[in-house]
Amino acid sequence: MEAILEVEEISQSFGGLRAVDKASFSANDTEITSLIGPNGAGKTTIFNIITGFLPCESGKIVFRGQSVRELEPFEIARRGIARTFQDPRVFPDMTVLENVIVGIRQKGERPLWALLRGGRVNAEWRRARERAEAILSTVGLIDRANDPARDLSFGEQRFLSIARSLVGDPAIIMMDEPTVGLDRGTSAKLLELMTRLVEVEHKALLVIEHNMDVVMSVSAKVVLLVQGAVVASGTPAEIRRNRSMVDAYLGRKHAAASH
Amino acid sequence: MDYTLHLVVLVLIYASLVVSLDLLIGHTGILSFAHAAFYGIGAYATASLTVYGGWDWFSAMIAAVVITAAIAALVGIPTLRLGGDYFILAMFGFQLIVITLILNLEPITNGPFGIRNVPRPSIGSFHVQSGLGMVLFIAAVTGIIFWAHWRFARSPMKAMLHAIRDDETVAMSLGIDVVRTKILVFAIGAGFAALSGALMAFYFRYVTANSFVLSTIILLWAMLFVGGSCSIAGAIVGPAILILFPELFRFVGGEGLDIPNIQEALYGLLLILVMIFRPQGLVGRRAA
Amino acid sequence: MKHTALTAVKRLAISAAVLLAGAGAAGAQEPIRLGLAMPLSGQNGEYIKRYVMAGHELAIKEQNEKGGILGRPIKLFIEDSRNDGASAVSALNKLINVDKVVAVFSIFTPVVLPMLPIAEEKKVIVLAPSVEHPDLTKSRWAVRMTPTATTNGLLIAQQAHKMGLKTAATFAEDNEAIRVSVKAFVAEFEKLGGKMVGDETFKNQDTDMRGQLTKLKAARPDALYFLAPSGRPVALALKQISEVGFKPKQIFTTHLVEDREVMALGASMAEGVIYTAVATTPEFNQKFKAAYGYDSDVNAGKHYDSTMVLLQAIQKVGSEKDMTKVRDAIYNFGEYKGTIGTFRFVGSGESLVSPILKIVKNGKYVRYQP
Amino acid sequence: MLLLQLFINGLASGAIYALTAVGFALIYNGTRIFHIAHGAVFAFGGYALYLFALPLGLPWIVALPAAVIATAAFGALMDTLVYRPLRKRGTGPAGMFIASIGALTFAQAMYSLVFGTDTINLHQGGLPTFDIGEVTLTAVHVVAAMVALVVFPVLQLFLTRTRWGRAIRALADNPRLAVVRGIDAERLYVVIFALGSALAGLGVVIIAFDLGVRPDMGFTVMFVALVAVIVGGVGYLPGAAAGGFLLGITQSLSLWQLSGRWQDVVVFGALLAFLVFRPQGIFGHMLVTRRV
Repeated sequence: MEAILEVEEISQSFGGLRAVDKASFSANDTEITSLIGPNGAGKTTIFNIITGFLPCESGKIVFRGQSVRELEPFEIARRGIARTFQDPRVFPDMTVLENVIVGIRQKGERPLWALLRGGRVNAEWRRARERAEAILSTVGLIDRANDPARDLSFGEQRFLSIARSLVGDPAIIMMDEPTVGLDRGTSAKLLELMTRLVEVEHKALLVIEHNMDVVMSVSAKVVLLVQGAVVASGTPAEIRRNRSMVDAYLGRKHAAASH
Repeated sequence: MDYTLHLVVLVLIYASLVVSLDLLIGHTGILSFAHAAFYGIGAYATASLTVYGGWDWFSAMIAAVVITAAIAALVGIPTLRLGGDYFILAMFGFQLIVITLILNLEPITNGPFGIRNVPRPSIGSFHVQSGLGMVLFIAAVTGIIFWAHWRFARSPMKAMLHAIRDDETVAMSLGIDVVRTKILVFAIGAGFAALSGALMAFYFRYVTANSFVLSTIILLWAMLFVGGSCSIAGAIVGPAILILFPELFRFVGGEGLDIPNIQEALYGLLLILVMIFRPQGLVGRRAA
Repeated sequence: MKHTALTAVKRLAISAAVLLAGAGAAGAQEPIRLGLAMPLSGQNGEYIKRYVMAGHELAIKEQNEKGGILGRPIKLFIEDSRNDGASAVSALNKLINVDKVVAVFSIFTPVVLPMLPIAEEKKVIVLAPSVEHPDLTKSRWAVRMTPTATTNGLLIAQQAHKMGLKTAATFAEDNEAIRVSVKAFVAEFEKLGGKMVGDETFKNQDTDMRGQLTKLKAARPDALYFLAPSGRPVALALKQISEVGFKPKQIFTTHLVEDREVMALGASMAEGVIYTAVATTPEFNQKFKAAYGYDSDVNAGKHYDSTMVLLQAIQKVGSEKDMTKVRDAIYNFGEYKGTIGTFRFVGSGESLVSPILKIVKNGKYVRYQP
Repeated sequence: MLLLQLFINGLASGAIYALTAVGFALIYNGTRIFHIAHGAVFAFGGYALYLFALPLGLPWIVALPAAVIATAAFGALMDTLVYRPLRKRGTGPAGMFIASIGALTFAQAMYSLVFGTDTINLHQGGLPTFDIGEVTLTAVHVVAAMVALVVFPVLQLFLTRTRWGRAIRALADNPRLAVVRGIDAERLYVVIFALGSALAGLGVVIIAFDLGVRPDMGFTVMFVALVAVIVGGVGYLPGAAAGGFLLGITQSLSLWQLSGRWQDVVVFGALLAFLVFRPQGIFGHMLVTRRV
C-alpha cells in the first residue's frame, strides 16, 4: 500500500495568521483518507494548495513520486488529481451529460479543429459521449442525462459534481465535505459510491468530512488538523484511542455548531 | 434602392461585429470594452496598407486580421488574468490609448484627417462597386464570420467556453487551460472584429478615428443584448433593430418637433423596455 | 432659454415656409429639390440649426418669395447626419433615393468625406462651404467657399510679427482643420524670425484646460494663438486663461469668439482678443437679424452664399436635369460677390475669400485697425 | 514650480473626481450595477440647481442643498423605475448595464428637449482665484477640496456607526449574504442610490459653477468616476476616493513633460502597467482569494 500523494511540511498564511502550519500527511492508493478538524483548521486551504489554486509558500507536494508544487491548477488536474468543492458548482445552463463531457479533454476544443472538422460528428466526440454516459450510470444519473443541470436536486448535483471529477480518470479524488447538506438516505448512497470508487475503480480518495460516523466507518486513515497543524494521524482505531484529544477539538466544534 | 442597400450593408457590418463580440462576451464571458478598438485597428490597417502601402485589398485585409489578432494576444496575455472589474478597466484604457495613437501616429494613420480613397475590392476582373455588388461582397465576408461562429457553437469548444464563462475555478479543476483558452478566443474575436473593420474601410472608402470611439462599443453591447447573447439570430436582430429604429424617424414629419432628440429619447426607452420585458433579448434564450 | 425659445419659433416659421414652398403659388411647378445633411443632434446641433441651416433656409425663402428660379419653387429636404460617417451616408442616400435631391449642403469633415464617393457615383453636388480638409476639393463633385485654415494661420502670424511679438505659443483642440492653421502659423511665424515657445492641445469635450494653460503660462509667450472648433471650448479657454492668470501680450483666435457661448459666459474675458473673420456685409446681417432676431455669423453667411451660387448656376444652365452642367457652371462661376466677401471660382470647387482681422473692443466685435 | 502648480491642479480636480467616484462606488459596490446613468443623475443635479437658483430665484443657501436633495431623490427614483423591475425579473449585470445606457440616453435627450443643448451658465466670467505663493487656485477647487474633507469622514462615520451604514457595507462585501441576513435589500437599494446620487449632487453643484450645465455634462465625469472606483479597488470606498485623487494627479502631472495630446496614453498606460503588476488595486485586499 504505497503512498500516492505525499504532503510534507506545507505552510500558508494570509496576512498575519497562519492558515496552514508545516502540515505533513500522505494518502495511500485505493484507500480513503479523511481530513478532520474544527472549522478554520485549514482543511479546505490545504485542498486549494494541493490543487494549485493557492501558492504553496513552503514544503513539498509529491504525487506519484513527482512534485506538483509549481504546476498550474489545470496541469495538476491533468496529472490525475481531481477535486470537488463544498458547493456542487455544476454548470446550470448545460445538460447533465454536457456537465460531464466538459471534463473530457478533446481535440475538437481547439478552434482550428472545431472550424475545419465540426466536432460533434467525429469519433472522438462519440467516445467522449459514451464515456460520460458510462460514468453517469456509475453515479446513477444516467436517466437525467439530458435534463438541464439546474433542474437537479441538491443531492443529485453533488453526485453530478463527483461524476464530473471522474472523467479525467484521476488516480486520486479530493472531496470537500461530500455528505454535507445531504439527507441520511442520500449520504448512505454517497458512501456506497465512495467505497465502490475505491474497491472497483481502485481510486484513492482524500476527503474532508465532519460527520464522525462517516469518517470512522469508511476511512482507512484519519488526519486530524488543528489550526493548520497536524496533531494526530492514523487508522480510525488509533484515532479512537486518542479519543480525549479528538473530543477536545471536535467536541468543542460540535458544541459550537449546536448553538 | 441604394438607401435600402446601404441600410442592409450597415446591418451586415454591425452584425459581423456583434457575432464576434458574442463569442467573447456571450460564450466565454470575456467582457471586452475594446472591441471598437480592434474594429478600428483592422479598418486602419486595411486603409493604411492599401492606400500608403499600395497592397492589394485581399492581402491588406488578411494582414489586418493577423496584426489585430496578434495585438489582441499581446494585450490579453497580461490582462486576461485580471479579475472581471479590472479587466474591464484595462480594456477601457486600451480603447482610449488606441484612439489617441490613431490620432497621433500621422505617418501611418494620417492623424485626425483620416485615410481617404481606400480602394474598392475587385475579384478577378470584376470590380466591386457600391450597390448590389458591394452588398453581396459584404454579405459573403459576414457570412464567413457567422459560419465560423456557428461551427464553434457546434463543437466541443462551446461547452469548454461556457464552463470558463460560468465558473473558471471549476473549469481549471477539470483540466481546462483557462488562461490560454481565453487568450486564444480573445485573439480570434479581435481578428474577426478586424475583418469587420476591413469591410467598413472598403465600403465607406474613408476611415476616421471617430468611428471607433467609446459610443461605438456601447452601441455594440446594446445590439448584442437587445438581440440576445449566445444566439446567431440575435446577432442579426439586434443590429437590425438598433440601426433601423433611428432610420424610421427620417420619415416622421412633424414640423416644429425636435425629431433627433425625440428619437434619442425613444431609443433610450427602447433599451430599458427590452431589458425589462425580454431580459434574454428579443430572440435570445440566455438572460443578460 | 427664453431667447432660444423665441428664436426657435422664428426659425421654425422659416423652415415651414421653405418646406411648404412646394405647395405655394409657384408650386404649380415641380419644385427644385435640394438636400441638407448635417449633425442636427449632439453638441453642435444647436449651433448648426441657429446659423448654418438658418443661412440656407433664409436664402431659399428669399428666392422663393421672388418666385423661385426658372419659375419653379425651391424645396429643401433636411436630414440629421449625426456626427458620424455611417449615418451621414444614410442621410445622403435617403435624400438622393427618396427625396430625389440634386445637390446636398453639409458641414464637418467626418460627415462630408464619407459622402463623396456616393455623390460622385450619383452625380450629386456636395456643397460644404466651411469644410477645411485639403482633400475636399480633390473630389470633382465638392464645393468649398471659405477662407482656408492656411490663410487664417498666415494672417495671424503676420499680424503677430507686425505687432513686434517675438515669441508665440499655440493652444488648439486636436482636429484636422485646426492642425492646418497651426502648421501654417508656426511656419510663417518662424519664417518671420519669431520663436515658438509652446504647443499644447486639448481633446474634444475636455473641460479643464488649466493644466495646459499653466504650462503655457510658464513658457511666457508674447502671443497666444488658440483655436477650437466650436464656441464652448473657446469660452472655457478664455475663462480659464483669465483664471490661471495667464497674460500674454496678445491673444489671437478665430471668429468663434463671437459665439453665443462666449457672450453667455461674459464677453469681458475676450476683451482685446484679435481674431480672423470675414467681412459680413451689413445688409446681410440686417436681413438675418430681421428674420431670426439675432446677429448672423461667418458660417451663416458662407452657407447663405453657397445656396445662392448653386441656385444661380442652375439658373444659368436652365435646368437641374444634368447636374454635370450645373457643376461646371459653378466651377467656372468666376467672381461671386457674396455676403462675406468676393469668392473666385477658377475651374474647381475651391473658392477662396480672404479673411480679415477683427478685435473685441468694449464687448463689441469690430474691424481691427492698427 | 510648474510641477507644484500641476500637482495642486491635480489635487483640486482629483477632489471633484473623488466626490463623484465615491458616489458611484457606493452604488457599484452595493449593487454591482454599471450605473452609467449616474451621469444623467449628475446632470439632473445641475439643472435642478439652475431651476432653483435662477427661474425660481431661491437664495443660493437654499438652492444648493435643495439641488443636492433633488439629485438624491432622482437617483432613488431611477432605481425604482429602472433597476427594481429588472431585479424582480432576475436580470444579470449585463442587462442592467444596457438598461442603464438606455436611461442615460433617455435622460440626456430629455434635458436637450426641455433646456436646449446650449450651456447654461450659473456664473459669469472667470472664477475668483486665490494665490498661495506662486500657486494659483480657483474658488471652485478650494471648495471641492473642503467639501471632500468634510464629506468623507462623515460618510465613513455613517457607514461604520449606523445600522443602515453597516447594512450597506455588508451588502458591498457580499450582496447575497446581506439578503440572507434578512436585511430588506429593496429598501437598502433605495437608500444606497439616494446616498450615492446625493454625492453626485455635491459634485455637480460645485462643477456647475465652473463649467455651467449641459445635457451631456455627466458622461465624461461618469467614466472618470468608473475608472477611479476600479483603480481604488472595488468594494472599498476609501479606495474610490483615493482613486479619484490619484487619477486627477496623474492626469495633471502627465502634462509636465509631454503635450496634452498624450494625456490618455500616459494616464491609462500607467494604469495598465499598474494593473498588470499589482492586479489587486491600490488597497486591493480583495482580489487575491477570488479565484477559488
